[in-house]
Amino acid sequence: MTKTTNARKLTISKAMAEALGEAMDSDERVFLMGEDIGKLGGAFGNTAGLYDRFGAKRVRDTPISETGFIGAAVGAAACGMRPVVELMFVDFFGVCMDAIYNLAAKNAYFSGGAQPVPMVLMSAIGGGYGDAGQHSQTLYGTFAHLPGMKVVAPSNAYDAKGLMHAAIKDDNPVIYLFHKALHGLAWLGTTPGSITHTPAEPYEVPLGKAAVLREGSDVTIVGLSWPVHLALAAAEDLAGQGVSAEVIDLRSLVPLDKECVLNSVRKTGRLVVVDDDYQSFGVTGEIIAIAANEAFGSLKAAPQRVAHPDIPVPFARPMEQFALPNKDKIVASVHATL
Amino acid sequence: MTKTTNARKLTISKAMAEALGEAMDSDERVFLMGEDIGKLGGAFGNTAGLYDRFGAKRVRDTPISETGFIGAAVGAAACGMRPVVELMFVDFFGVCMDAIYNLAAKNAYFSGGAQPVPMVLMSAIGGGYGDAGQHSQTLYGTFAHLPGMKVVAPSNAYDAKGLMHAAIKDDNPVIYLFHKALHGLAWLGTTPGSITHTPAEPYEVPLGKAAVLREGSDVTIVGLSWPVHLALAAAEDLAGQGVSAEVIDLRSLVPLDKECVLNSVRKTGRLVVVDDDYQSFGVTGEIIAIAANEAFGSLKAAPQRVAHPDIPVPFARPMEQFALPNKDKIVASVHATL
Amino acid sequence: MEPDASQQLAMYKKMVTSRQYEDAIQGAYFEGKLPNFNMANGPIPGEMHLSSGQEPCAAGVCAHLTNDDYVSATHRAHHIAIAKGVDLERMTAEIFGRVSGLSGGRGGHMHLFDTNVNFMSSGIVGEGIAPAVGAALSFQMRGLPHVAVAFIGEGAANQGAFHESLNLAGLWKVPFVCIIEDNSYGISVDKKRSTAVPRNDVRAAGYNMPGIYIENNDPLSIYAAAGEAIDRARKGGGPSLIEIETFRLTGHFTGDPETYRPEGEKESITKRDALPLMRERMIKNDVAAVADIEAAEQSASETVARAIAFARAAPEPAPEEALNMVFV
Amino acid sequence: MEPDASQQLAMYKKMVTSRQYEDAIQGAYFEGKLPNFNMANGPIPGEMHLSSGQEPCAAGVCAHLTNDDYVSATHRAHHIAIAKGVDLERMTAEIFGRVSGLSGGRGGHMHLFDTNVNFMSSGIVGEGIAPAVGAALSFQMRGLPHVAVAFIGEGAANQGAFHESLNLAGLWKVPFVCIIEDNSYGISVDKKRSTAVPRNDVRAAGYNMPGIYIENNDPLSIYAAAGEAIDRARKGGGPSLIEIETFRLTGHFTGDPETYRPEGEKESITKRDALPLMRERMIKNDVAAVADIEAAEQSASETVARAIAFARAAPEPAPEEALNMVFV
Ligand SMILES: Cc1ncc(C[n+]2csc(CCOP(=O)(O)OP(=O)(O)O)c2C)c(N)n1
Ligand SMILES: Cc1ncc(C[n+]2csc(CCOP(=O)(O)OP(=O)(O)O)c2C)c(N)n1
Ligand SMILES: [Mg+2]
Ligand SMILES: [Mg+2]
Repeated sequence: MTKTTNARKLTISKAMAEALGEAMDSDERVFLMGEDIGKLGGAFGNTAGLYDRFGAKRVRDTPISETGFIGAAVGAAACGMRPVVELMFVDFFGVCMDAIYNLAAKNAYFSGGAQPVPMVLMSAIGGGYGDAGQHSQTLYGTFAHLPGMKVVAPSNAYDAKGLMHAAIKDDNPVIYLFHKALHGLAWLGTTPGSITHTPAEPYEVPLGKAAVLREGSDVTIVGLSWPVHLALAAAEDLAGQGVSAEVIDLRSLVPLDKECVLNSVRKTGRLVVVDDDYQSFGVTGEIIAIAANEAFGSLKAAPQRVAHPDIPVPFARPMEQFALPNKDKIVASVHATL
Repeated sequence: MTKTTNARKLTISKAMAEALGEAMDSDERVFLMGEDIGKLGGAFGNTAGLYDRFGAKRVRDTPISETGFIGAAVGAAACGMRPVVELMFVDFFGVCMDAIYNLAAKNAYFSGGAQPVPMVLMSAIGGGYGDAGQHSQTLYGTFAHLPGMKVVAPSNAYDAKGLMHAAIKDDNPVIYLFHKALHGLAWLGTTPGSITHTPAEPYEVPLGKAAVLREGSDVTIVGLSWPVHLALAAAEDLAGQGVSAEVIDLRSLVPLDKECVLNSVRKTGRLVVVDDDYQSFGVTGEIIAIAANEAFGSLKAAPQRVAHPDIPVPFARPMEQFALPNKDKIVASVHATL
Repeated sequence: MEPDASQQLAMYKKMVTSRQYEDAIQGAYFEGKLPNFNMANGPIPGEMHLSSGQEPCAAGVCAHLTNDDYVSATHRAHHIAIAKGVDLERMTAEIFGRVSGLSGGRGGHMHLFDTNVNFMSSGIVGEGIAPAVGAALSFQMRGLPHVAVAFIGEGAANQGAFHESLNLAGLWKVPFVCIIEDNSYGISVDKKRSTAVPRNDVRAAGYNMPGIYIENNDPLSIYAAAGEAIDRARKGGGPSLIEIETFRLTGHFTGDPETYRPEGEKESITKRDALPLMRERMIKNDVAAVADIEAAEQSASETVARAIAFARAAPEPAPEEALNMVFV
Repeated sequence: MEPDASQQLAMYKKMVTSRQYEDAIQGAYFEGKLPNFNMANGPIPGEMHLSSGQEPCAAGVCAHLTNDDYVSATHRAHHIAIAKGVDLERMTAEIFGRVSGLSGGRGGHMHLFDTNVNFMSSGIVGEGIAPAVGAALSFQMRGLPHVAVAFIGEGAANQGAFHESLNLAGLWKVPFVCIIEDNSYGISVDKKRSTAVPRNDVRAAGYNMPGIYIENNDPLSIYAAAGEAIDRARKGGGPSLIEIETFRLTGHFTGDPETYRPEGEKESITKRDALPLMRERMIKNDVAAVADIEAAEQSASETVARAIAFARAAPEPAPEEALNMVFV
């Protein structure tokens, strides 16, 4: 991540739209489908301006038929196109999961590699603004668990643009998850750290390479998407307490940059995993298991995790805030490793 | 598990049908829906004989409309019924996951407990007989990750019957997963250990209590469903090599009997988790993370796992067998902990 | 089936309560959210979908329902909840995320459940249809004379769940009615760009049930058509599909700038607002005296004010309460 | 649109190849699985769904397609694959799980992909419809004169995916044809107990497309109706839905005891088998000489024998090959 200070700062939303526009400019096969992505520019602004630039044929509003249009994307991809589709909220995956995990994700395998499925499915994740249990989930663990799709979740605009380009270029289906708390829309509020310098030219951030956002020697804090900003804030607090925390942004779950995590754990001997997904059978378990299995000898203390408890995302503010990961929980978890 | 030797041995399939029949006899509110569960008795025999006994109204064949009939079960449950529905293969969850995870699993929460959803969703899991990537998955990790449903997977007929009774009595949605390799149908072949003594009377096996199938002192092997039979076979081999393995059958993932696992790990200091689901972000990771987090001081070696690799289930026999967990992989993993 | 004078006044009262309620919620919703609109702030966080303009659909249909009849509603549920008789104080407390809310604040505006009147709503488009069919099935199996009604938007008629549920209903001939509130938009996408046919009533033929289209958002025609369909369902005559032309007088969500609307549309649909039209007609046709109408309006605003006051006075839930009721 | 003599013979040849193929596969499938039928054993493990009886649907439709046209098929795909021109040797090797199979043995009988002829199949009911609509969309967007055809069973017409896909096709007027092979069963459940209406062609009206029902499994009527629909689609006239009455002469899967069939049904549908009927008719109407027919039959059995021999001779894949092609 090259981040110069005085520069072209974009929100993730704008960075995504920019990448989409560039990709459509340079490759006729790229087109977009989704609900309200046309005139409206997408519920989250990801296609803002693209309808006017590329027209209704390449920026297609769809009916509320997720199985239909995601399945259609697979067929279009099989016939030479490179569709990017938007599933408005990831919480809606339940109405179209077959088209995602059994169709898009497996056709390459079922065809012995003869029929790749170059498509991107972008979707909004996360809560924190009171949208309750069917509009606030992250669910990336669910996609990452099932084979055949890459799963990325950028934490800032620079990555968002570069990962989008890489996702579109990839010949495999990529689930691209953008977090509402980072998206840069006024009506959602935005974590300032997500608004970063973003070059005006197309570039790629490779899928499957984690980033060390902050170096440290006492403990490794691992996360992706919104939680890495909480981890950075916690690291700042910890520094004041004399604890040196290394913060890793996984950037993608599939492929997973195991080596980056293991190298850090081998150095620090302590691990805290932070997640905004449900705790059990998900991301935190996997990262801890990898560390326990492959860096057992380096671990100086029990690895800890901070994740959403195994409850639906509650609506009322006190309950939702109680459930979300936050800086203090991370700091406390780090202390538990010391 | 009371298992006497000379006794009423049933297959899991027969044990399920028996439990369903008993439940329907004693509770008018219990009724069944699913594809081919009527005259045919279910693709896997789980409703054999029930159509003749209870008629087409209480043993309802459905169209191939999983979202429709699972959603309908939720509404029926809200209006005083206790439906048991069959999703023929768990692999089909993608066409109806919204009705499962966003509707059935969350209505109790969304109603503050006022509208429980007493329903059972039974579904076939597992491969090993060449049915390929859309008919051989287990996917229990996916259900267990998402809040609001209990998830059980019996390894033998005794448990199958008792867990079915407990599931039907439970006021929450229960995902009841039966493994094809254990089911006792001639056309699928059956692991003999799954055919056990099964009392002729109704009884319950509580949801959320693991079973120690074999006591041991050197290593803990944890699994559920079909893999526990592999674990038992491995333990037998290991005994011949002077290694004493404890084998735990989780029986349910939600609720999860953490204490049973932790007690064993605290005793043996070594852990191998065996699973027939995809490896990453699933069951093996969770169990290892729990042990690493809560029994760190007791662990003498890196915990190991044996699971399905992160690939679709391949069709051809050599490739499918390569991917499946087996006794030798477990033995090797145990050796890696010694 | 014509509503008599008292029924018309009762419908009008439901409608006016609903409209005043939406206005009050809108006011409360914007508290703390302006000048820079941020959904996370104020006494009511999250999205808010108001039903202003669509009241006739709810009032005309629910006039035929008892507490035992089952209703599933959508993300845009307030008018339906009010017409169905959901406890307005607890519903409002829920929308404000308070402990006395219907679910103690766990669900919020998109997840309203009142088991006393067999009402549910949800935030996933099309998700409520199958549960209503299942409720109808349970009535049929138990020989009860109740019916189940699913309210959806015209956008939801393109979801697979719609198709599967209507086929089940038609196949099993359960006492079920599907009401499509055709406000011509799914968020920003108008029906022409989402639906292959101009009217969804034609789809009923694919499910072996009558399909009716009602133009003009007219409470009396809605009352009549729904009455017939519900009656038929109650008597074992099977399900029906009714699509109603209605108007969403506000944005998809509160705060929606509605830039996608064609010029003049807002004005033209506002002129067709059923509330003043019904009021006028009742007066003109001597269905109700002005005094009665004003009394109804007065009572509506008291009801609404009480509900809002109840919600505001209710305490917030304890944070750890979040952990309860995942399982019962 | 009448098929001329050579077209009829060509169709017959496809049909007879398909039938002989299914017979050969059935023979191979039972190897090692008897006397106690166990799916895991033998040279072809897993489920097997044969298409015997349904050949006219595939032959009549695919007669109008080129390699560029896209076809998606179901779990019961062999007749369609053969009619579409899928490489039969590699397909058979796939079914036997061999390294020279279409996917190197990864997919098996339910997952047949031949990109040379734009063919796919899948094991989830209704899953192939949307991809065909998407293929059609890509043809439309790129101005290509190709069409996409989804074959499904009558049982699949009750899946949500059917509804969503057909609405998309009708809305976007893409060059798409949906063929429903109505063999009157979804496994053991007959159409009367799964579908609210007797015929799915009536559902086309809900998607703004023509709906055609063809009785009697007749190759010539299928050829004619499909020809018209495909032609219209190719010329930009939009999609169509065609349902065909056909007969599944075997079990749902090979080994199915078919206890759910009413008495006498098997005999009566066997009498209506299109293969001998077409043969007779061609002879009676002087469409083809007996010698030509016999030559076609002979050539069919050679083709089938070659395919089976190719598969048996092909090596099994290396176990670790399982790890490749998850990502490309
Ligand atoms: C399955 C699903 N897809 C998309 C959405 C996002 N969404 C919420 S409301 C809505 C529009 C619904 O339109 P309609 O059914 O006509 O109801 P209306 O909003 O007009 O009342 C959409 C697309 C959703 N909640 N669920
Ligand atoms: C979504 C889904 N549900 C259920 C099944 C199991 N299943 C496989 S084939 C079949 C019957 C299909 O009937 P139909 O569509 O009429 O096709 P046919 O078998 O008659 O060719 C069923 C229920 C499945 N594969 N996918
Ligand atoms: Mg609408
Ligand atoms: Mg059929």
